[in-house]
Amino acid sequence: MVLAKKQPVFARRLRGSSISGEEAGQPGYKVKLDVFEGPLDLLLYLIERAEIDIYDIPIAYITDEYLAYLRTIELLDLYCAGDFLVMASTLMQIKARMLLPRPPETLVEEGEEEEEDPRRELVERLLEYKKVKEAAAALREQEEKWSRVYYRTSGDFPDLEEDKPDDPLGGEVSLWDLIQAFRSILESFTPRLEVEGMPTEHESIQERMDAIIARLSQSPRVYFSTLFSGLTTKKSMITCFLAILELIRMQKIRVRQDRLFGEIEILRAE
Amino acid sequence: MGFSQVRGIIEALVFASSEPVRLREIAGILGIHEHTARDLLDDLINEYRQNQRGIQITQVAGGYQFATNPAYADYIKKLKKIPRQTPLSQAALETLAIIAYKQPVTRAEIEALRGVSVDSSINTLLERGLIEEKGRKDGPGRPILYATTGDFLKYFGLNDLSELPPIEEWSAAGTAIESIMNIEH
Amino acid sequence: MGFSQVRGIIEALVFASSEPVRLREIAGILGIHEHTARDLLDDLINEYRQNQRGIQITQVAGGYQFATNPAYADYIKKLKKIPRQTPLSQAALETLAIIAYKQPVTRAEIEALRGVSVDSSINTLLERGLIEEKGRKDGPGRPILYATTGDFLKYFGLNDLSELPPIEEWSAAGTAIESIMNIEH
Repeated sequence: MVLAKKQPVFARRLRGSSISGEEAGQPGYKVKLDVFEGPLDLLLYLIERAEIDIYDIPIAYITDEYLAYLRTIELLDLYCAGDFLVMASTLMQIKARMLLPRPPETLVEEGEEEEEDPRRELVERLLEYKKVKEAAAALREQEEKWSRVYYRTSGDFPDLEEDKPDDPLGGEVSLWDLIQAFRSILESFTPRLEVEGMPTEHESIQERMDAIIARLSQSPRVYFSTLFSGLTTKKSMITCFLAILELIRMQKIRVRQDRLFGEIEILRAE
Repeated sequence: MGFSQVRGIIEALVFASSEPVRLREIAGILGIHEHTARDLLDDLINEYRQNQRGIQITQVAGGYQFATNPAYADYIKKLKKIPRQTPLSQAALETLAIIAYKQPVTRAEIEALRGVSVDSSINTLLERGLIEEKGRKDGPGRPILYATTGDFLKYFGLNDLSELPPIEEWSAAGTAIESIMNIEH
Repeated sequence: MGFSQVRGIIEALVFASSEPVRLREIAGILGIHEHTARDLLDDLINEYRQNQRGIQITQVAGGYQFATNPAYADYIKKLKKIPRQTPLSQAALETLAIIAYKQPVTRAEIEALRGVSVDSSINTLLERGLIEEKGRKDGPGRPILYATTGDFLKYFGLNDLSELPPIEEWSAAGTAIESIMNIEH
């Protein structure tokens, strides 16, 4: 598959993310992920995923997809920079301009410049950002190669670091992929009627994390989707997803996807 | 002073320096021509390349330095006292890529290209010594210009900036930055 | 895993470690017996001793470490940046021990005790200012007498020579001096 080869370039890493707020599971718990590389990154991901021609973006479709992602992020109460909202309004503006009736070609006088495509600026920015990602990928390769080379120790090394796997996502699954997978699970989910007055299970993120770890100690890998089976409320599903994100951040689990859009697997970190 | 002695001195100099040693410095200390020093170094480099040796002399950041053979990295990682470096985050890497290819460049220019605020990645990169402030740009607010350092070259195993992996058409991007900046403001 | 590869890995381990690597650690990482590791190391050490090489593997503080050839110390001093003084080699240390305990002493007397030529150790020690010439001995050839300096006391943190650790055998002297040195660094 053509896109499969490009996938590692879009691999996101959960390094650098951090938890703010009270202890996991407590009210007000928030996960702050610095891994969203920004609105351009999300747009490029969506374009690549849908195999869309970057020079002819179906703006209505991409706007809907973009907003759907933002809603999921919002639902998860993840920290999301204001830049994402600026882009959302830009997309909606372009969409509105695209809907305006274009003057019939016969009315365009010769020599008069054709009206500019409202998407032009956006496409230019996306193309530029694509090159940024290309350059970053090239540097990443170089970094990986040279991380295997040790110079003589003479104080020019930074502090001793704990031994940790370099790439919790296995270089294959991006955070966008995870959110996408979570979205489709949520969409296919029919909430059971919650009887009023019945005590509902309020599992904390910590409890769910323990449950996932316990499950992985029985079988070394499970499908992402099966971690959600048996959950009866939307709230518990969100708790489960946040628990997965937190375990990735803590590098206790790894996420893998054998082929593009295939089933996402969760593995125990070594 | 015999041949093998001069060679030995060069080997000692490359080893003793904490920074990559420049050819000029080696030649100066030994009182020999730079091209003679280069020949001797090339010879030494080749010798270390043979027989699956554990160490090698690499040409990095404009100088020469000893480093381990990457083939043995997995064993070295098992050493108790070994400094480990965390890889850069994707955000920091993207910011660094822009600085590397477009230097000197301002914060606003980087933000225009990445579409997000880059305060924390710039701080990370400054702390790790991979970038530095390089004067100020003429114009409103006289913003700080950022450029890569010698440690940047060492970190990525580059001898100089011309060895950066080629990125298609990015040379023309200077104008693109300008136009994006205009959109932004 | 072939012989030259194991050797290469040992070379890389000794180089990369920030502290002298112990035999046990090397053997553990490679999954070989300590005596096998020792044989391979001895072999490697001998190889570096040949041909006036610039670097060598020395046994210090109960482990193995790379260091420059002391014969080239003058050249190394000319480098702009030296991170820190390389530790004294085992050979230099033993020579220094003999001078410290037997001063004033001639080169021939030291060689008789150590059983090897001590030219390079004496040069290193003179260059580092740890010993000095102290007149000549009466007798045939009137050989130079060597004694320790005030810097020697400072380097080892001694008030005067009477504070030198008591020793029974000469082989113990090197170890005694080495142990004082380790306290210092």
